[in-house]
Order: sequence, then C-alpha cells, then structure tokens
Amino acid sequence: MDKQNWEPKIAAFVCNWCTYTGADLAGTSRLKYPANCKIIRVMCSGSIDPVFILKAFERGADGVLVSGCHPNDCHYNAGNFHARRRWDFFHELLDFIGIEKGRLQFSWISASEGKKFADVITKVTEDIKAMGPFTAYKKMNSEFTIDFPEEPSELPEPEFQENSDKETE
Amino acid sequence: MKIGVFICHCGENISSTVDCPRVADVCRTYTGVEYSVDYKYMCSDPGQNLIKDAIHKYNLDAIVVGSCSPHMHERTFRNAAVSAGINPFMVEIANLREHCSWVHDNIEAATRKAIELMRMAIEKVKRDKPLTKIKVPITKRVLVIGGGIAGIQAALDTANAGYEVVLVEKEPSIGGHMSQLSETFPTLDCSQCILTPRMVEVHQHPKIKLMTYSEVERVEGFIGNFKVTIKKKARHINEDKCSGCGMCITKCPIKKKAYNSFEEDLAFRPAVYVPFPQAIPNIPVIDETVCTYYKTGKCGMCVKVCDREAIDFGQKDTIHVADVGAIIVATGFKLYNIDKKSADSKYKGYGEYGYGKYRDVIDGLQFERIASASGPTSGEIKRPSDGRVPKKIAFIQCVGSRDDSKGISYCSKICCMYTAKQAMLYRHKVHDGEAYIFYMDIRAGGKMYEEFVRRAIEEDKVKYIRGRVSRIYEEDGKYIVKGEDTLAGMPVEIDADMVVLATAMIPQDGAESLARTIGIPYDKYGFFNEAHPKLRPVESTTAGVFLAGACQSPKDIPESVSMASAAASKAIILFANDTLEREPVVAKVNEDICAGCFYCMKVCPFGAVEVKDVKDINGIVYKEVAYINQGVCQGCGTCTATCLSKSIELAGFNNEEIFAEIAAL
Amino acid sequence: MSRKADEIMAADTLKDAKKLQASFISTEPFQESSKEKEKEKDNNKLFHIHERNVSDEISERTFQDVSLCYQCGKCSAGCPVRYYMDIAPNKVVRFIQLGYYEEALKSETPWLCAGCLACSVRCPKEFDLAKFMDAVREIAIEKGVEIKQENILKFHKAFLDQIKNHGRSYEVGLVAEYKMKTLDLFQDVDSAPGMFLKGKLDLLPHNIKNRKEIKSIFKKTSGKK
Amino acid sequence: MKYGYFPGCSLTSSAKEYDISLRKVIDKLGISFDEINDWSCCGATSAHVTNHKLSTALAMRNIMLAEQQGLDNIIAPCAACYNRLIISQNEIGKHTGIRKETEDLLSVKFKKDVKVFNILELFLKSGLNKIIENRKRELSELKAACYYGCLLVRPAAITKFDDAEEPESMEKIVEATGADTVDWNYKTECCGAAHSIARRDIVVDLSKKIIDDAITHGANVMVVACPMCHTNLDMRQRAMKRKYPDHKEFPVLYLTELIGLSLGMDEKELGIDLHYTNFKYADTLLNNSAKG
Amino acid sequence: MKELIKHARELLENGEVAAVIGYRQVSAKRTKPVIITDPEETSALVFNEYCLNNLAVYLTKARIKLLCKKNDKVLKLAITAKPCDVHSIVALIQENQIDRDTIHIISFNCHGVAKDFGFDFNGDNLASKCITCETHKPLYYDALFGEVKETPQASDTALARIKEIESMPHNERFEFFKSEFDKCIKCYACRAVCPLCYCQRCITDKTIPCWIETSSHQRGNFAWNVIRAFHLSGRCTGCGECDRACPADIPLSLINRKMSMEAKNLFSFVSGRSLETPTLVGSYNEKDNNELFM
Repeated sequence: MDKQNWEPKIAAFVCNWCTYTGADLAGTSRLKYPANCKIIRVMCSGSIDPVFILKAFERGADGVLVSGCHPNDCHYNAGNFHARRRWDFFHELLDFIGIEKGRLQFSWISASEGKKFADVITKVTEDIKAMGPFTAYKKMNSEFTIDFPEEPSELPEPEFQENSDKETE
Repeated sequence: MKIGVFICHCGENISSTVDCPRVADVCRTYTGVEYSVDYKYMCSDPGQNLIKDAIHKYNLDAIVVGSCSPHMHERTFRNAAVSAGINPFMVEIANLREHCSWVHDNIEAATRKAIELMRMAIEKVKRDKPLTKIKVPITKRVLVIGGGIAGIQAALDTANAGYEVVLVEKEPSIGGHMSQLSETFPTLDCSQCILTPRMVEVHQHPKIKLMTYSEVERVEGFIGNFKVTIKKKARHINEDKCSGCGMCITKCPIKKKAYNSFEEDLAFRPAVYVPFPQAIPNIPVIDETVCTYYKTGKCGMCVKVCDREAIDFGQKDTIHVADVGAIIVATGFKLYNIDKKSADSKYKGYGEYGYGKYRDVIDGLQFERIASASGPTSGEIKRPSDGRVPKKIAFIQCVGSRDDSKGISYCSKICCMYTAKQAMLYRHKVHDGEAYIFYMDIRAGGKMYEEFVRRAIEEDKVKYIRGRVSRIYEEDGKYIVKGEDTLAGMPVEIDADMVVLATAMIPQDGAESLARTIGIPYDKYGFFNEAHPKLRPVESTTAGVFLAGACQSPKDIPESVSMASAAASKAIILFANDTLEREPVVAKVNEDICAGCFYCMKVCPFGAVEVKDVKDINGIVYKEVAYINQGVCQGCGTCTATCLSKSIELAGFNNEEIFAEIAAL
Repeated sequence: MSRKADEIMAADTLKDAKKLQASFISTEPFQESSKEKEKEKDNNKLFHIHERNVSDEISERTFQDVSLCYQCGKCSAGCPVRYYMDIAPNKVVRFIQLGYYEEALKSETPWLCAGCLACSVRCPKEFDLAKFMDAVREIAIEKGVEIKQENILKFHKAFLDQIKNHGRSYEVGLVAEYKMKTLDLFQDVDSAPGMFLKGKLDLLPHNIKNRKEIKSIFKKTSGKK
Repeated sequence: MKYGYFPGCSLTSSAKEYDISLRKVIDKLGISFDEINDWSCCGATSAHVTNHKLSTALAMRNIMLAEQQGLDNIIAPCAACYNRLIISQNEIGKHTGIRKETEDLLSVKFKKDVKVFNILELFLKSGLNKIIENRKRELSELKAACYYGCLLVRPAAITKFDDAEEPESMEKIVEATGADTVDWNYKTECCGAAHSIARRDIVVDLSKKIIDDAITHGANVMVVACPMCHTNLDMRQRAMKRKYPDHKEFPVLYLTELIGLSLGMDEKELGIDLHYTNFKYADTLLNNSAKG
Repeated sequence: MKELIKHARELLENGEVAAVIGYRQVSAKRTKPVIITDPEETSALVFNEYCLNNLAVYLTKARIKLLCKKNDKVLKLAITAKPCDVHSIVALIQENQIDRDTIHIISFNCHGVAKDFGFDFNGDNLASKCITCETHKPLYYDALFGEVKETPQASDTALARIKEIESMPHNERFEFFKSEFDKCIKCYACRAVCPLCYCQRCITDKTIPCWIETSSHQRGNFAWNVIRAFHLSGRCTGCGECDRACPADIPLSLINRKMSMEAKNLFSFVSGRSLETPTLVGSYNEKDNNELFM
C-alpha cells in the first residue's frame, strides 16, 4: 500500500443535540475539514457503548471520535456525565492493552461550536494520519476471517455479519 | 425489502461538490435498493411528489434521502412517506449537505464520502422497524400547588379555559405574600384591593376545587396521568357548617399565646383564627398547640358561642386522591432570616446586624405590615419596640442576597424596587422623617421602574448611599448603622430609629422535599429548575409539570402573573388533545434476560425505570426486572449503554441499526 | 494592566515637551528640572521595573483573585481605623483591580490596617482583605515604594530585629531601637518607668538557645520571592 | 489533664501577671502545662504585615518544636499568638506550596496535627464545673464586659469555636465565677492592636470607645484574654486621660485573674497590682458580697 | 473451627437459615465448596488457608435461591466468606442481586490463603490478592470467627508486572495482549466463577445483533477479553477467581487489577467496600476528570 496516498477511515459517534448540530453549523458556516470522518448519530453521548468502538476498529476504522454536549449542557441532564466516567475507564483500558490513546478521542462540542467541530475533525484526522493505519488491529481481521482490502478500489457492498440464529431466550 | 434512494442536489448546494448522479448510480447497485434517483430540489413539492410516486410505483418499504441535515427536513420527508403509506420511521436521511458538500472542496473525496454516508443510511434503514407514536390518554384536570398570586392566576386561567382545577394551599387561606403587602410598585396601588377580587373569583369558580390547609403528599404517574395524594389538615371546624361569623375568634380567651404569622409576628392571634379578615375561605382554624381545650380538655368557649355547631375538636387529617393530567407548581418564596437559629443551616445568619435581637431591625415584609392600613399599626409607621414614630429609617438592601459568605450568591431582584417603595411610603406618612437606603447597585429594569426609583430620590428626597453596612449597634434606643459611602469615599454613620433589611428571597419551606415528591430538579438553593432557561422557562424537565412564580427564581408580581398564565397555557395546550403523542424513541427492556442489577435505574436522568416483579406460573415472584415507563422515558439511551447484559434497546436507534451503520463505514 | 507602558511613554514625552516649551521662557536653572525629571522617573519605576502584574502577584500570594471584590464597601464600613486612613480599604482593592498599582502601593491605608480581620469575616464575597493588605505591604516593601506611615514600618522593623537577635521580643530593646529610629523620644516616657518599677520589664533580653536557627530563618526569607 | 504551653513573649514581660495568674489558676483546677522548650516569638503582627514567608516560618517553628516534644496540643493564652499559630497551620494545611516552602525552611516534615487552643477553649474543655466546684468566692457584684478583641474568634472559619459577631464562650466562663456579664456592642471591636507604640493616637481613640461602651451598658469591670488588648485598654488609660480629661479609670482584668479571684486568691498573688488601673473599687464590691 | 460448626448447626437447627454454604476439606491442602442443609452435616465445615473459592458466586444462582423458599416463607442463606469475599457480597447487594437481610454472613479474621491447592502456605505461595490485602477483618458480617494472625510477607509481583507492561511501547503491549488473549478457548470459566458475572444471558451470547464474535479467532478473543475487563471495571472486587479458573493462564486479574487501580486513581473508588457509597457505574460527579475531552 502506498502510504502517501493512504487516507484514514474515522468514525465519529456524536450526540444528536449538541455535536451533530454543531457539525451542521460547521456546514452552514462553510468551514472546511478533511473528508475522512463519517458521523454516526446517536441520541446522547451516554448511549454510546464501548463495543461500538471495538466494532468500528473491527470494521477497519483507523480512529474513532466520540463527542457530546458539554458537561451540564446535556439535553438529558446527565447522559454525558455517565459517558465521561465510562470513557475514562475504557480509554485507560485500551491504553493498557496497547491501543494508543490517539486512536480514540473525545470532545465536547456544543451546537454553537461549528468552528470547534471543524477544528476537532481536522486535528483528529491529522493525529490518525500521523499514527498511520491501524494495521495491528486489521491484521487480526485478516489472519482469520475475511480479507479487508486496505484501499478498496471500487466501493464494496457492505457486508455485515448477521447471525442467522434466532434469539433464544 | 424494497428501498428507494433519493439524492437531492439542493440546487447546487450539494451537486457543486458531490457528483449526485454518480451517488445515485452506486446506490442503485446495493442490495435491496429498488429505485435510486437524483433530483434538483427533493424538498420541493415536485420533489416530494417524486418520492410519493416512487413509493407507489415500486412498492417501496423504506426510503433513504440524501439531502440536508435531518434537523432541516426529516419531518418533511417523513410526512411525504406517511402520505404515500409507509411508516415515518422507515425514512433515513443522509446528511449530504452540512456534513459533506459544504465542508469539503475535493469533488472526488466528497462524492466518495457521500456514497459512504448513503451506504450507512441504507444499511440502517434495512434494519429500521416501523414505529408508532406512543399514545397516552390525558386526564384533563390540573393540580395547582400554591395559592399565592401565581397559583391563583394559573388556576383561574386554566379553569376559564374550561378545565377542572385542584388548587392546594398549605395555609388556611389563599392569597400568599401578595395579601401581606401594603402597596405595590411602581403604581402604588393597594395590593389587597387588586388581589381580593381574584381570591373571591377562585372561591366561586365552579371548575376550581379549593383545598386550603392541605399539602401534597405523593405524586405518582406521568404526564397526562398523575395520581396525587393530598393531605387535608384538620381545621377542627366543620367547613360545611361554618358561616364565617367570627364569633369563636372574638370570644376565644387565648389572646397572647401565639404570634400572628400573617402580621409577620408583629401581633398576636387567638387560638382560633383566620389569618386575615379577607381570608378565602373565611373559615377559622383552631391551633392545637395553644388551644386550652387540647391542653386541659376544658374551655370550649368557641363551642358555646357557635350557633352552627361547627366546632369539631375530634376532626382528623384526611387524605384525598386526585387524578390530574398536569401539575403547576407555584409554591413561591419566603424571606431569608438573619436569625442565628431559625435561619436554615444552609444559610448563615447576620451576626453583624444583631442576629435579629434588635427589635426595631425588621425585614421588608414586616415593614409592609407596618405600612399596611390593615396592619397592626393601622398603617402608621411605628417602631415595634416602643411604638414611637421613627424619625430616621435606614433601609439596607442585599441582606443575604449577593452574599456568598451567607450562602446566597444570587440577586433577589425585587428588593431594589420595594425598598424604594417603602422609603417613599415612609416619606409620605412621616413628612419630617429621613430615609436612607444603603445599596450596592440599583436594578430597576422594568416598565416605569427606573422612573419610580428616580421619583423616590428626586421627589421624596430619599437618600441613597452606595455601600454595604458593616455593623449595626444599639445605643440609647437608636441604631448606629455603620456604612461607607463608596461613591464619596467617606465613612458614614447613621443613628437610625429603625432599620429595614431587604432580606433575600429564598424558596418556600419544604420546596426541596416537594420537588423530590414530584420528581423535578432544583438548584442548590432549592429553586425549581426550568427545562430550558431561554426556550422553555415555564416547563420543568419532567413532562407535564410546569412552574409559575417565585418558586423558580425571585420574581415580582407582574412576572409571577405572566409566568402563571404561561404555565396555564402550557397545560391547556396539553389538554387540547385527547391523547398525548410522543416520539416513539424510547427504551424498552427485554424482561427475559434482564438481570435486575438496576444500573439503568441509577443512570436514568428521568426516573423512568421502575422495578417490575416477574412471576412464575404459580404467581410467585421469582425475579425483579427493570421496567421503563414509556410516558416518562425521554429516549436518551444512557441505560442501553450502561446495561451489561444488553437487555435494553432504544427504539429508532437500536443496536442492530447502529452496528449496521458501523459495518457500512 | 490598564496603563500600558507606551501610554506612559507618550505622557512622558508630552510632559517633556511642555517642560521644554517652558524652559524657553522660564529662567529656572536647568539642573533642577533634571532632578525633577529623575524623581518623576523614579515614580514611574513601578510600571517599568516590575516584570509581573501586581494584581496577579497579589492573587498568587493570597490564593484569591482580586477580581472577586465587587466593591460593596462593607470592609471600609466596618474598619475600626477607617477614619485615620487616606483612602478607603475597598479603594485599595479597586486600584489594584484597575491597575493603578502605584496609587495603591503608596497609600497609607495598608499600613494603618491593624489586621483585626473584621473586613475578612464580614466580606460577602469571602475575600480575605487582611491577607490582601499583607500582600500589598509586602510588595510595597519589595518594590521600595516610599512609605508614608514610616513610623509603623520602623516599629515593625525594630520588633523583628529583636526577634532576629534574641528569638523573642525584647521590649526594652524594641522601644530603644524604635526611639532611635524615629527620634520620638518622649512618647511612652509615662509608661516605661512604671513598668520597670512594677518589675514587668526585664533589663536583659530573654535569649533563646537556638538563635542560629532564627537567624537562618530570617536570612532565608529575606530574599525576594 | 496536660497541655502543651506556648506563653508567647508578652507573658514573659509586659503581661507577666497573665502568666502568673494562669499558672496559679490551672494549678488549682488540676491542669498542668508542659512548656515548649526553647520556644521563640510567633512573629506577631510585625512579621505577617511585612513578610509572609517569615511569619509562617516563625509560627511553625513553635509547632515543630511541640511536635518534636510529642505534644498533641498547645495552649496559646495570647490571642495574637493563638491567631498566628492557627492561621499559619491552616495555611500550610491548605496550600502545599507554602507547606513545602516552610518545611524546607525549617528542614522538617510536619506529620501530625498539633491542635492549638486559646485560653477560652482551655477552660471550656477542662470543664466549667471545675471552676464552680473550687469556687471560694462568688463575684456576684461584678458586672463584667467580656472583651474578645479581634483575634480570638476571627476568622471563624479557621478558629471554628465561637461566633465571630456574637461570641458567648467567655460569658459562660465568667458566669462560672459567679460574676454577671453585660450584653454590649464592642465585644469584638478592635483596640488598635499593634499600633500601640507607633500610632498611639489611634489606640487611645479606639480603646476609649470600647471602655465607654462597656460603661454605658452597665459594666464595672472589663475582662480580656489578650495581652495586647490589655496593654491598650489598661496602660493606655493614662494617655486617654490626657486626651479626654473626663475619662474615669476603669479596671481591666485578665480572665485568669477573675477566675483566680473567685478561686479565693488575692489581688497581689494574681498580679493585679501590676496593672495601671487600680482594682480597689472591685475590692469593696467583693467585701460587700462577702458580707451579703 | 468448633465455633463455626456450632454456629452453623444452631442456625440450621433453629431454622434461621435454609442452608449454609461453606468449605469442606478434601485433602490436606485442598477444600471444596459444600452446601449444607442438614444440621448433622455441619461437622464437615472448615475454614483455613486453603479455602480459596469465592463462595459469593453461588448466592446469585437461581437454584440456590430456590432452597430458601420453604412453605411461602423465605429463609436466610448462610455463607462462610473470607473478608475479601464479603466485598463481592457487598457488590452484589449494591447491584440488587441479593438482599442483605436474607444473607447471614459468617466471616473470619483472615491472614491470607494459598495461591492454589496443594501449595504450602507461606510467603512464596501467598495468593496475589492477599499480598496487598487491607481487610483482614471483614467489613460486614453477622458472625465472626478465627484468631488474628500475621500475614506472611511477600513481594507484589502483580504490580511489578503491571508496571513492566506499562513501560512497554504500545505496539509491544498490543502484541503481548493479543498473544495472551489468543490463548483463549472461550470456555467462559472466568465468567462462571466470577461472582459479579451473574447475567442470565451474557453480552457475548447476544446474537442479534452479534456483539462479540464467539468463534475463538483473534478478533473475537480480543473483543471478548476487552469487554469482559470493561464490564468489570469499577465493579471487580479483586477476588482473583478468574485467574485461578482460566485453563489458558491468561492474566485476567492483572487487567482487573489495573482497572481497579484506575478506579481508585480516577474516582477514589474501591468496589465492594461500603454499602453506603454509590456504585461507580451508575453514579457520577460533576467534577469528574474532564481532561480526556477536547
């Protein structure tokens, strides 16, 4: 793979009320930022599960951003406070088992901080670019299951492992 | 599943950096996509028609629109989908404008990203489930807590709109603090004169059920369906029989054992009393703590004089239950007490002003009573200690307010105005009297307010001194007020005959426990929190509970009244429908696998999680699981992420959908 | 900092220009005006020398931000020595807040403060004014500002000298040194003989054993922070 | 009961009678003192108004000595010393920077919390009934104005023992001696403190106001617990007389002297004769009470 | 020991408890958990340095809960628990799994246990958790036995290992853990012995959608072990049973220990130490560390 032309793949989990709206504002303000980051909208930063991040890495993401409302600004009063505790832990855990802290980044971006959103995305993209592709994780994919093409030549059909078993409870 | 994909050019807003036809072409190749098209303005009428026609023509089950932010047009496209016969929650929006075309320059990169965003939305929509809005029936009755001016206004407005009202007041009469005031700023009209007709109106209104001397004990349920338990305290007077003649009051031999709290402890009241002559309802209350009958079993003077046989010593507290659809909280305020002992532990007293030991150092409400024509001095300004007419009064503002060291950082907002009014009233009544006002800033924002303060200074020659008072001493029956004129840079000492302290407004007693009973948040002082400081100032964060008046923050009468009307109209808006429709984005527990750790209950900001017993075939409870009340849940999903066994799913954003999005990254 | 150095520079040149103008018509000896100029320079020293902002310095030393004060004047109202001060205590804070450091540091007020803490306990913003005054005095000494209440400073210096030499205060030495410093020979003549007669004052100081340690404390703390 | 003892400079010279009476009184009450070896001046006003670092170091040196001597608590009878010690202790507790600075200066590590008590706390802690039990005389003819001065109760957040504006603890102790107390205004008003020498004019004015207020409220004696206050209120009465010719001498006693009197000691024993103001008037009152 | 037996016997005879969960000796250096319902059998109960199992794990099992239901009456359950096992019980009470009123805790003054069966009890063979143990006396109990004895001294090798891992660069750490996790055979013994893994259906068993891939390939192994550690973060009381149970010798408790250290460091919280302190998960403080967030 040509490292020069490599573009990182970044997932951003953002809350509907602050950061998503902040991203909208970045758009209406015509601010420019790299196109590597794709947003997955959830209702509140409190509803983002750490497994989502692992799933993103499994699906070939090189970095993940999690963003919500500033403390005390949560649309649901306290969702982001619970999230903050959760991420503090998860971040330390990932760091301990060898995933650099820069791979998973966090921010509080309010609905009025379009500029901040653009800056954060730019910074995260640059950070991840500097770190290079997350080959360590991707290798785990390639060694056992499907081959993940490093640079898809044609946009592939999304594949999503769905267990055909019905839930048995 | 048949999916339709619609890519909007948004004029050139999207198409200038995103190759829309190419996006549509690529989307067409994805499994499940039956139809894919791009169009100049999807949100326009022809655009919407395009969608509707496609739905009909291709029998689509779900659609994905690549357009502007869902915050802009999600509703438009959902409505279009509904009118074409598919569920509104089978519509996904990919944000190709704000999140893509507007923020990127490179056409290739932007187009790629647009395709990926579409891909994520398509994967999500495949897993979307049709949802129906949650319908909750509404009990069209309002509970108003607090019978001050805010509560009265809210009750009258709601009742006049044709809805039933239960008005609960903890004192024996409605009227609140406004009934205690002498005159009101900035018009100097008599407070009683404007209030009393409203009180009577409440009493006579067929839609209002007035419950005085009562308190709210419990609140269960949720918006549209609250169940309220109210304790009616025993008056020891049969309300149906009593005619309000007042014979019992005049004949009661206990005259000087209890302070009259309506007169702010400046006078006494008998053991059987009405708080004030214009009380509504005009039915007395027997105070068990001082009544001789309750001490010795003798006396019974009131029984003898009552020709209606209304005295009932054996009366007990009664419990009433009311079903209501909305609650308006209007519990108002009380004044901070400078006393060392009676001041709440949260606040410290004012030792430098004597901790209330000086009898002629009084607070604003006491001065109102002294200045009131119906007050203990019949409106003559006299000193409580010796009844002399004070020739010099020092008014001190911000006592407690804006004072971090005493525990209150906020501005009580109304003191500037009422102090000016009181000084003015004093100067009108005692022509040779001198009035000094110690202030920090004058906050006179309001119609005719600044003019009013200037009038006090210019016409009534009230002397304003900018500076806080450090100490008050008593010397030879005079009160030495030590201050500093910070504008002149000179120390000031005034030998006043009387000192009036504009003490801070703090929440009414029991505000915090009431808030916990209802389940609404409050700030560190005990003022109830509004849902949004700008856009939802009269709603609490608990749906169906509205706030009115000074229980939310210090307020004057016009503000309280307008807030009360706003709260009433919020309730009326709620009642305009027979059932309540809510976005179906709520969490649901899979009871079979819930382990009952109740972490969800701990994290839920709305208290929507309840304990549910799961019973076996024999009806024996074998486990406890979480149950989420759909009426209360606001759909944040914090519980879903906290749940360790993943037994909770948030409708509309369930984990399957999000995993699909991640997979399609 | 409200007065910027360049503003003052501008003011200086303006003054100089005026003086220059005046020197054409006046017959005053040139020497004196240069002396005056030097003095003026000296006065402006504060704004040029100190590398750090005085209000920051005070905030740092007292662990409280001077911007806390909202100028209600309660401190001045309750100050027992307010009548003897040149400016009100709250004004000293005001000057520091606004950057008029010179005016604040030269004021008599901090020196007259008796440290009774009435202001600190009553302050609605819980601003410890007594501590603030300590810091102002300390900085005034460090910056070598002219202190108008010099007797008070002389007293404190004489007192500390006693501790430095003996480890404890030695009242006879204190009074003697103070009188030498101030040349105020007659004050307290009425009380001192009485004290001797009653056997309260010892003619010899109480020296503590470990005077070396006291001296080293003095030495180590005398340096500028 | 055993306490560490930090007399402070004044108690070895100008306030000798305070030291004398204190030692006699505690002896009677069965309390003993363990004086800090080689204690030095707390730095007093002069240090903290001119050099913050120095003042903390001087005060903490004594705490250090107490700690090394194995004392858990110290009684500082001088209100000014008490205030300096407790404030310095609070400061190093609150700000690690100052703590480190001071520890480096004294080359020591502060480990335990040596509690500093003032004279009022000593009597309140050791029990007022002890005074009542050992009381030989009831000083019921005395109407005492209890003067706390500024440094005994302030700042209340640090001293944590009585109200800063309306303290009542000294009244409780004085009432245990059988004497009456008066409610007056200037309990905590400042006497001018360390300005005693450099600005005697201020001290005379302030002290005059305090004494006048006590007299207005019906007191016939003032009780103090601070050598600096005593100097200003007692010794300065001569200067007061010069400035205000109609000033009448007003007796000012140390709290310990008053307790001593009630425990049956005489004026000379307690060092009351070392005061500038005479206490004869009180003598007659005491005689009266003995008769009645 | 006699007192323990007597006490257990009395409990059963008086009908105060439905069963006593305890240990019985099987050989000199080996015990086994036993559930006793017959007073006569109580003589088998022991407590010594080889009572390794954390019996709290049984408290949440449905079948054992059934034991307590006798004729519409709910009887108590007695459990012999080391002071460290009491931490697990506290955590379970806080997580609403058991009711303090229905549990009778028989605990002991503990001076440590051996690291596994068959080892001599001394400083070299001390269980890792005992090295840093601070609760030799239980925090909560209904009956307390055993004399106070000195715990043998031993060096904290686990901490040294954590420090060693922390000093490695990220890629080495990742490779280290990847190879460790790779040994996992997904037997879920760690889950079975953990008293706090009481879910009726584990996250890894959830299939629609599939949260954690169950095949034991690298990716699934990695996800399982990370999520297992995360789910125990702030909850794990450090009993170390997972380590003992793991047939592949994955250093599970090492990660748990590290996360407990973080809990203490970030939130000054130690799990299972107090019934009054709110649980770490499920509560928050507005002043929590905010450095993470841009």
